[in-house]
This record gives sequence, C-alpha cells and structure tokens, in this order.
Amino acid sequence: MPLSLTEESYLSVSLSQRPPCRPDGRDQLQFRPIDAAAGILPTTNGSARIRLDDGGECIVGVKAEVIAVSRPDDVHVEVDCDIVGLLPSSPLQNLLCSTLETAIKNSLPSRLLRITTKYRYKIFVDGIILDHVSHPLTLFSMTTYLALLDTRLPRLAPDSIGGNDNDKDEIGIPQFSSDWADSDRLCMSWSPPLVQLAIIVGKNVFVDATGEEAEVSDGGLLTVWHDGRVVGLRVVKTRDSSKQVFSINSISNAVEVLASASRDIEKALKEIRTS
Amino acid sequence: MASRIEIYSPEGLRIDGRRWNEVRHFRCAINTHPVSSDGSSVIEQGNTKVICNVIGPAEPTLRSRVISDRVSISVKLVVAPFSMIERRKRPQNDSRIQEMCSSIQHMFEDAVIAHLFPRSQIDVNLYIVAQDGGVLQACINATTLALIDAGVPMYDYVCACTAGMLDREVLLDLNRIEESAMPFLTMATIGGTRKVSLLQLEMTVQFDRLEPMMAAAMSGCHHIRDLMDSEVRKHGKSRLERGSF
Amino acid sequence: MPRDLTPSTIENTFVLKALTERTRLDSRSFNQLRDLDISFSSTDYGVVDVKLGRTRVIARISAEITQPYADRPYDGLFIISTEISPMAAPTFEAGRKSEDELVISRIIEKSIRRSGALDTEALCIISGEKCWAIRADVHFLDHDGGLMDAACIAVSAGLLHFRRPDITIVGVGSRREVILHPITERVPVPLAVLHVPICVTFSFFDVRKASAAIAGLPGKDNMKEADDDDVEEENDSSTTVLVDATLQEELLRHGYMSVTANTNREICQIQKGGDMPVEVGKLLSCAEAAIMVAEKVTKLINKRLKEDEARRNVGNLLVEARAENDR
Amino acid sequence: MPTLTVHTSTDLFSSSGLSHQAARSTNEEFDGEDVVMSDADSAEGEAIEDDDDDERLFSLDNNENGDGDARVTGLVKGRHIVTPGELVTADSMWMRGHGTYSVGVKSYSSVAGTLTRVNKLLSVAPLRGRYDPKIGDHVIGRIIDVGTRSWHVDIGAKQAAVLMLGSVNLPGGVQRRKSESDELQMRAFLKEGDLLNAEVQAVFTDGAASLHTRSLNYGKLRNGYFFTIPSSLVIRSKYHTFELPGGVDLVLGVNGYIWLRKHTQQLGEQGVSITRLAEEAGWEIYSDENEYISVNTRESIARYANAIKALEYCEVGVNEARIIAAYEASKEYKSPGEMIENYVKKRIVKYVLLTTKG
Repeated sequence: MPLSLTEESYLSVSLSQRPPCRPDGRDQLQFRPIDAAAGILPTTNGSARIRLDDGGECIVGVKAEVIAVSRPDDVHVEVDCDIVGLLPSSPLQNLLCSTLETAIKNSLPSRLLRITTKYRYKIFVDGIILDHVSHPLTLFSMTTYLALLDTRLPRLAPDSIGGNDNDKDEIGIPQFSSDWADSDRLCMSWSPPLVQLAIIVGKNVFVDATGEEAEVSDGGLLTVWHDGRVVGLRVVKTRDSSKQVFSINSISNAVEVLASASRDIEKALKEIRTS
Repeated sequence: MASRIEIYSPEGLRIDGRRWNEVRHFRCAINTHPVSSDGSSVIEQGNTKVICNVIGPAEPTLRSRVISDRVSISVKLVVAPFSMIERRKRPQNDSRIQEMCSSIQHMFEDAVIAHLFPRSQIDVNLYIVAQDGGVLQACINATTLALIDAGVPMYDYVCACTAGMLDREVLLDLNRIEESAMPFLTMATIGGTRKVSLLQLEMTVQFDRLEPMMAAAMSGCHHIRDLMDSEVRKHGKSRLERGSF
Repeated sequence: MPRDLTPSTIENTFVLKALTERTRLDSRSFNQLRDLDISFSSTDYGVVDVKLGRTRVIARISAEITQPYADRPYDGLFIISTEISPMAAPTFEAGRKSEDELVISRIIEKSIRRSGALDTEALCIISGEKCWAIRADVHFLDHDGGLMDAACIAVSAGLLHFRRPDITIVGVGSRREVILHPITERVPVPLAVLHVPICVTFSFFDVRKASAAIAGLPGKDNMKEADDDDVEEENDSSTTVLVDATLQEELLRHGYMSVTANTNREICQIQKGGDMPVEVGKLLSCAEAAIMVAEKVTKLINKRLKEDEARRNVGNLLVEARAENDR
Repeated sequence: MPTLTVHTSTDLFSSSGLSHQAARSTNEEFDGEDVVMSDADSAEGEAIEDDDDDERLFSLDNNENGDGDARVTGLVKGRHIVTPGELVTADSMWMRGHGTYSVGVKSYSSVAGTLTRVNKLLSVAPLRGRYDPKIGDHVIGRIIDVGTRSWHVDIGAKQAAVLMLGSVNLPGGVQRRKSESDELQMRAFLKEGDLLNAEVQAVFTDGAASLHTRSLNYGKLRNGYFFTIPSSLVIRSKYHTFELPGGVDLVLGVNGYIWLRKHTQQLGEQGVSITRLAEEAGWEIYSDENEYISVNTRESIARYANAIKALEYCEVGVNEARIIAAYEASKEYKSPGEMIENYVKKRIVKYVLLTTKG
C-alpha cells in the first residue's frame, strides 16, 4: 500500500508525538472489534474464522491423525498457512507458521495426544488468510487459538478400554467410538498459546496496528503468551521498505503493553461459547 | 465400495435420505466480504462449502493480462487442506485444480458481457473450505453470485448441477460417496434456458442412459437458478429498505 | 516466438462466411473426418504412426517390471505421457505446460486410463511385489488441429498392437523368481484391452456471432434468441457443428466438445469446457455421432492390425507354432 | 482501556458484527446440518415437481423451458429489483440504457439492481459497482504510473484515469508553454503514490477518464489523512470541498476517495487578485512538506473520519450536512476512539437521520 510522502509525514508525526493520535482515535491498547465464529467446518476436528474491521479474514481448520510413534514423549504438531496473494513458503508465511508451531510444541503436554503407548495423535493446524491489510500474525494466532479451543478428539471405543494400559497395545490399530458427543476437548486442561504483535513508532507502542500505521512504524515486536506468562519474544519487520531501528527501552514498554493486551484477548476469546 | 443397497434403497431413499430428484440443502449469501472485494459470495451445497471473492473489473496489474477488445478474467482456486476427510496439502500446480480453473474461466468469459470493459481485468478467487462432492458445481454457482454482487453485467445466471446414473436409476446432485460409486456428469446451463455452457462426464456410461442424466442435471440447474435468484432478490430488497440513498 | 497463430481478420471472415454457406475450405462435409492413416512399425510391437490429414502423431508402448503401489498391490501400472514439444507447433514451449497442452493430457488421461481401457489387474505378476508397468509415450510431430483425436487413436491402436514378453514364475512362497522369455524364444503376449476408446472433437461456430464478426460489430449477444423467438427445435440454426476441425478452424471456433466413445455404444468421457453455450439436444446428437465415428475408426484399426499380423506372419511360420496343431 | 469487543456469529454466512449486516437477511435459526428436504426455507421446499411422471423419461423436447420469460415480473414503477437474464421490456418504444442487453426486440437486464425509467430511457442501476466517471466529477486519485507525457491515476474506477502533462498547472503560472524540460522532470511535479484532487475533463468510449487540475483548488494533497468509502454512498453536489467546524477541510471525492486536512488559507482567499494569482503559483503547489498541525486538529480529523465511517457502516448517503451532524453527535464521546464500536456508530447515525432533513 504505497503511501504518499505527505500521508507518511502526517501519520508519523501523529503517531510519534506524545500523547499520540492514531488516525481512528484509538488508544495505544485499544483493539478494533472482530467477528468470530467457531465450529463452522464439518470435516475438521476443530475450526474457527475471525474477520477484522478492515476486511482481513482468516479461517483455521484443525485435524487430528493417528500415527504410530517410536519416541513416546515428543509432540507431533504441524502448522501451515496459505496467505492468498503471496507465493507459497513466502517469508511472511514462514514467520507465521514457525512462530505458532514452536509456541504450540513448547506448551502442549504430550500426554494430551497419547492414545495408547504405540499410537499418538498428530495435530495439523491449517489456516487460510483470505485477505490481510494489516500484519496477519495476530489474526492467524487468534483464529488458531479459537480453533484449538473448539478441537475435540474422539475417545477410544468403550470395549477396548476394559484392559489396562499395556494390553491395549496388542489390539493393533486403536478403535474409536463413533459417537462424536463423547469425544473430549483438547483444551480441557491446556490453554493454547497466543501470539500478539505491537508496532513501535518513536517512543510509543501501538497494538492492533492498521496497515497504514505499520507503514510508518520503526519496528515490530511479537510476544508469545501462555498460561498467564510471556514465554517468547521476537523483533519483527513491519515495513518492507527501509531497515527499521528503534530504541532498546521501548522493548520493555512494549512487552508490558503486549502482556496486558494478551490477557484481555485470551479472556475475550474464551468467552466465545465454542459449540 | 459401498454396496448397491446402501447407496440407493429399494424404497428410493439415498444415503442422506433424499429422493432421486432432490437437491442437497442449498444455502447461499452474497456481499459477504464487502470490504475486501468488489463482489463476494458463500455457497453451501450439502457439506460442500465454497467462498468466492471477485475483484474487478479493474486496472490490469500485469501488462500481459491486457486484452484490447474485452475484459480478461483469471480464476484462482485454493483448496483448504482440511476440506476433505483426510488432510491433504495439494501441490500448487495440481492438474485437476488447473483444469477446473480453466473451465470456469472460459465459461465466464462467455457469460460476462466482456466487450463492455476492454483492457480491464476481473480476478475470481475461490476458496474450497469443505468438500463433499459437487465441488465444480459449487464453484460455478459461487462465481456467478459473486460476479452479480460485483455488478458485472452478465447475460444470465450460470448455474451448475451434477447427476449420476446407478444401473438404471438417475440420481440428482450427488455427494462424495455417491460420486465415487457411480458415473456422473456435471452440467452448467445459462440461466433457465436450455443452453449448456459446461458438460463434464468422467466415467464410462451407456449412451442411452446419457439423455435422462442430462435431463435431470438440467432441471437441477434450473432449480438452483431459482434458489440463487430468490436470494439475490431478497438481498437486494433488504439493501434498498436499509440504505437511504 | 509467436504466442499463438491467430489468423488475420480477412482469413477469419473468409472461413466463417464459407461456414455460413455450409462449405468447408477442404470441401469436407460438416461431419466428415479427414483421411485417417494408421501404420504399425514392422520391427517392434506397440509403435504406431497416425496421420489425420496433416496432423501426425506417433505413439510408442513399452513395458517393464516394477513394484506395484503399496495401496493397490493387485494392480499393474499404466502411465501415459503426452509432452508436446515445439516440434508440433511453435506455440508450444518445451518447458512450461501450456493451457491446451494441459487440456489434451487431461482428456487423454480420462479417455484411456480412467475409463479402464487397459485391464491393470491382468498386469499383476506377484501381488504386492512385481507387476508390469505399461507406458505409452505420445510424440506430436505435426499440429494441424485434432491433436486429442489423433493421440487417442494412436494410444488405443498401440495398446492393441503391443505384445509383451512372456514370463514364467519359478519357486514358491517368498523365494519366487520371474523368468523373462525374449520374444525370439516365446511368442509375446498381447495386453488385456477391455475396450477401444476413440476421442472425437466437435467444434461449434455461432452463425450469428460469425455474421457479426463478418459485419465487424463487437460480439453480438447470442445467448437467448435460440430459445425464445424462433421455435425450439433440435438443431436450431444458430449453431453449426464441425467434426475434426483443422488448425485454422480450431483457432476460429467459438467452442468445442470432446467426446470419447467405443464400439459397444458407451460414452467414456465428455469434456465441454464452458466456452460457447450450445443447446442440449445438439450435444446429445453429437454424442451419438461420436459413437458412429468410433465404430468407423475401430474398424480401420482392426483392418490395419490384421494386415500387420499377415505381414509378420510371412510364410505363416507362426501357424506351426500354434498350440492347437496336432503334435 | 484495552477492550476487545468480539461479535460472535454461528457460521460462515452470518456476520452479526461487522460487515454491513451482509448476510443478516438469511434467517439465523437456519439448521446447519444436512437437511433432508431440498432447501427448507425457500418457497419450493418439497422436491422439484417433475412435470412428467416417473415412467416416462423426462424427455428434452417437450420441456417448456422455465426461462426468465415465464416469470415476467412486468414493469413496476419505483424500487423494483431485477436480476440478470430477466426480461425487462418487449416493446421497442423504450430506449435501452446501462445494465441491459437487447436481443432482437426484447431486452433483458444484465445486472441485479433497480429498474429506473427516465423519459423513455430504460436502465438498471446495479446495487453495487465501481465508480463510473462522469464529466465534471470532482475526484481524488493516487498516481500509480508515470508515462512519457502523462500520469496514470487510480480513481477506483474500472480503469486507471489519465492525467496529461498539458492539463496540469505548472509552476510559473498559466501562460508558460510546456517545454521538453517539463517532460523530463515529470516526477518533480507528481510521482507514484502522490494523492491529488482533480476534475474529470473527458470520458473515453471504453469508460476510462481523463483528468485535469487546472484550477488552484485542485492539485497535490497534503496536511491530512486519506481513506475511502463506496462511491455509491457519496451524494453528488455542486461543491465537494468543504470547510468544516473545528478547523478541518474536507475533500469529498465523488469516487468515494476522501481527504481530511487541516484548514489552510487557499491562495484565492488571501485577497490576491486573479492575475497575480497565476504568477503566485510557484513550486509550493507541488511541495511534499506538511505544515505544523496542532494536536486537537489531528483529533478532530480523526473524529470526522470516524463520523464518515459510521455513515458508511449504516450505508447512509454522505453529504456535508450529515457529516457535520455526526461530528456534533460524536462530541458526546470524549475520545474519538470510542466511535469505532458498532453500537456507537448506529446510535450516531440514528441521531443524524433524525436531525438532518432529507
């Protein structure tokens, strides 16, 4: 979205002055309203769609597959997304997928995916980002959060649960009960990670930045939030033109801002009653 | 392969309980993504769900896309890995997807009154989020609705439907299980007329069974046209009442 | 490298005008095939050269022993490669698959492989371990329209003509061995061809749009008039249908439909790719015409096969080798 | 207050929160799973009545085609929806305008929209569509390409507009002849990404527009903020640049491109005589620097932007009176940021429709 020099100077002065004045008058921590729906796709274990005010939209489907594993304790999760308009495996797509994949792998206890000693679930998280004006990272992460909340994994068939753990292995491929109602939710005891992005303009930090705000930003910072703590931090390029530079002390300010923002988002997303 | 009885019971009931000439649960909406596209639609036919965004007619982005006497249409199809029962990530140049794109593109190059917009381009983006048979027909119907929503002049709706033949029984609008169990054809007609824009048959069938299949598919197309037409009218009325221009 | 050979407008109007007066440039009738010539190579089996007018296609069938796919242990493999090199026409690039190259390979795939012309179960040697892999390579030498039809005829004829070496299985259980007998030792075995698919392409011309093109008006609207004002009959006058179009007719046509049929009145595939809309009754009569063309072409293939067998069987040496002779 | 309002919807269709109640018309209690009968809520409901009984094949010949003609909905005045392929008129008395195509004597609608009849001209205005340039329209555009003697300008229409070098003001006043050096330094005047307001001076046969910026209130835009709304919501009026209370100028492009800037003394208003005006226009009309803009001007620009976006959200026509009314109504909310919530937008617009006539 090429901005003219006059627009750029207007926006950068507005955003870097103290107190800053965003083009739509929002506070530094204020989010634009989102439209969210969960459990919308019949062929998935869990699904969600989130749409932003500026037309940005993301659909995520979570599918689980049964795989035989040798090492019992590692977590098999694959995150992949298709950003429409960009070539496959573009740098932006790699950022989104790798950030979320490592976040989920580090936080998901492997016992949740265990079926029998020999068999595990492998979780595929696939997202399509239909349109994005602002940076798609937060959009993709919120939709994945909601889709994981909605994910249900089928339980073993009742007759094969009779024996204790180890003799279940002799029965070969595990049989599952076909009654979808008695499947249990993945996120009963675990809440998924949430990745949030903030942009830094001068000394100010802004959350949920619009496309034009990102165009005048000096840099971006993402935090991975899990179980009430910030567990990951990373500097992100938010403008594809010149190199971005920002002062070190705005990082601590940004982390605080992102922590409180993540707490609110997690609360709001949890209230959405997943079907 | 599902046994014959299970596909079509002697009492004339199919797996999902429909009779031979019933269309699956058809639901559509237009103007679903007004901010991110000029025209948009969502279609649900049974469990097949397709989203379509149309951008244009607009200034061509690539010089190679400019056609001097008419609009150039390009179709892009994204199949979600989670759309089928087993998760499958399709390679970018999957030949089946490319074939579908080129059929849809040719169809709408003729259905749109193309000579009104020389040297401009229309981009059609289709997203298949759930597949349960009749994917090509859902894409065609979704594209028609999205083009109408974008205000692109067209001669008539282009509506599509499938019909299959199990031994001597004609079945209309097949789902995935039925599609894999019998030869079927996909037909697209120009609105309520008897003009066929697209006809695709992929499995061998006796010649004298072709006529009833085509007749059933055609009546399916006309029925789907009425369903789409009523949705467009309903949407138009509600916009007129709401907006105070 | 010219993108495509669009003929000049004068040529266009001349050809279209001729069509409105029901004549074709090469004075063929509308449903007459160009002269078709099929010749088999005298040295090795499964090599066939098909000439359809000036269009020329060579198909070579070859076989080798490989491992079947894991999920289909009882089936042999059958691969058809239809690479179109610039040798056929300058519009085809060596690397990238052009759009009509994609359409041609998809139609051949559906016509022959998907329709089960070759019984792949008969190709299985030891289920799960060894099976025959039949490969059909189609080389397009000259493009004057009708590549699909010529290629389909070439592969079908090739499959009928091909003989694979005879084999015997020795040993039992997991130690089974396969002995391959060269053709000189044992009479080679033909393939199990279940039916002979023949692809026929119908080209559609819209007379009204054609007359408009002649008069130089922008594309006149042709969608509706066939079915409201003039009476609705089977072959309404506004669409003319040509069988087996030459390259020039192909470049000018407003729409096409390719139908694959075989001699037992079966339609193997239909592909009308969404261009010019055509009345449904006309499409049905095209499918019927395709069956008649298929019968004619199959008769010619069988005639050529018998001639080839007679040629190979010089001084009928093979007669002595037949089993039913009294020993 | 870091709030996040989440609007929940039940499935792919409905979007209760955001996008212009797009699909609210489809009733919510629709049961999502596989319904046995064909579409439950549409008029048909039951299976398609096949006009032949089952034994006799549904033969193709005697099938009375259910073409649009059978459902001729006739000519009803006023707000009447027609859809593509529908017969609009059969007698040749009417002239056919946009949105229709004719075959022989009959003419059909080619878009979904409202049928309008203006003294013998029959046309169908589509419900949605891109901006159609008309001569004399005051539009805002963004330069997308610099040609040899012209610029290509995106004005949100079906094709990019053309701005010839000859139809712009050049530094040094009007009399100066265009020389080759001007062609060399085109980018010094206007370059890619620059925003300008201009007037449509001509429309080519294929719908592309040619612009000119020969008067002083046209030219490069600065000191402000740019955003777009659908062009169908902009109500055409004599003037499209307004001076709004709160020291803010508004340029309301007919193509839905909107520029809000700090109020600056236009050269004409500084009491400078017309002739000297011409020489006066030096290089500053193409400068890229913004002037100093105070904080509360920036805030009122943001408030006006949210006011216009509120009107857009409720799909209400936008004109000067309504924008000012919405601005006044939004004073009730201390920070403009609160105006991004949907319920606030609806309340403001309800107030606007009550207070402004027409």
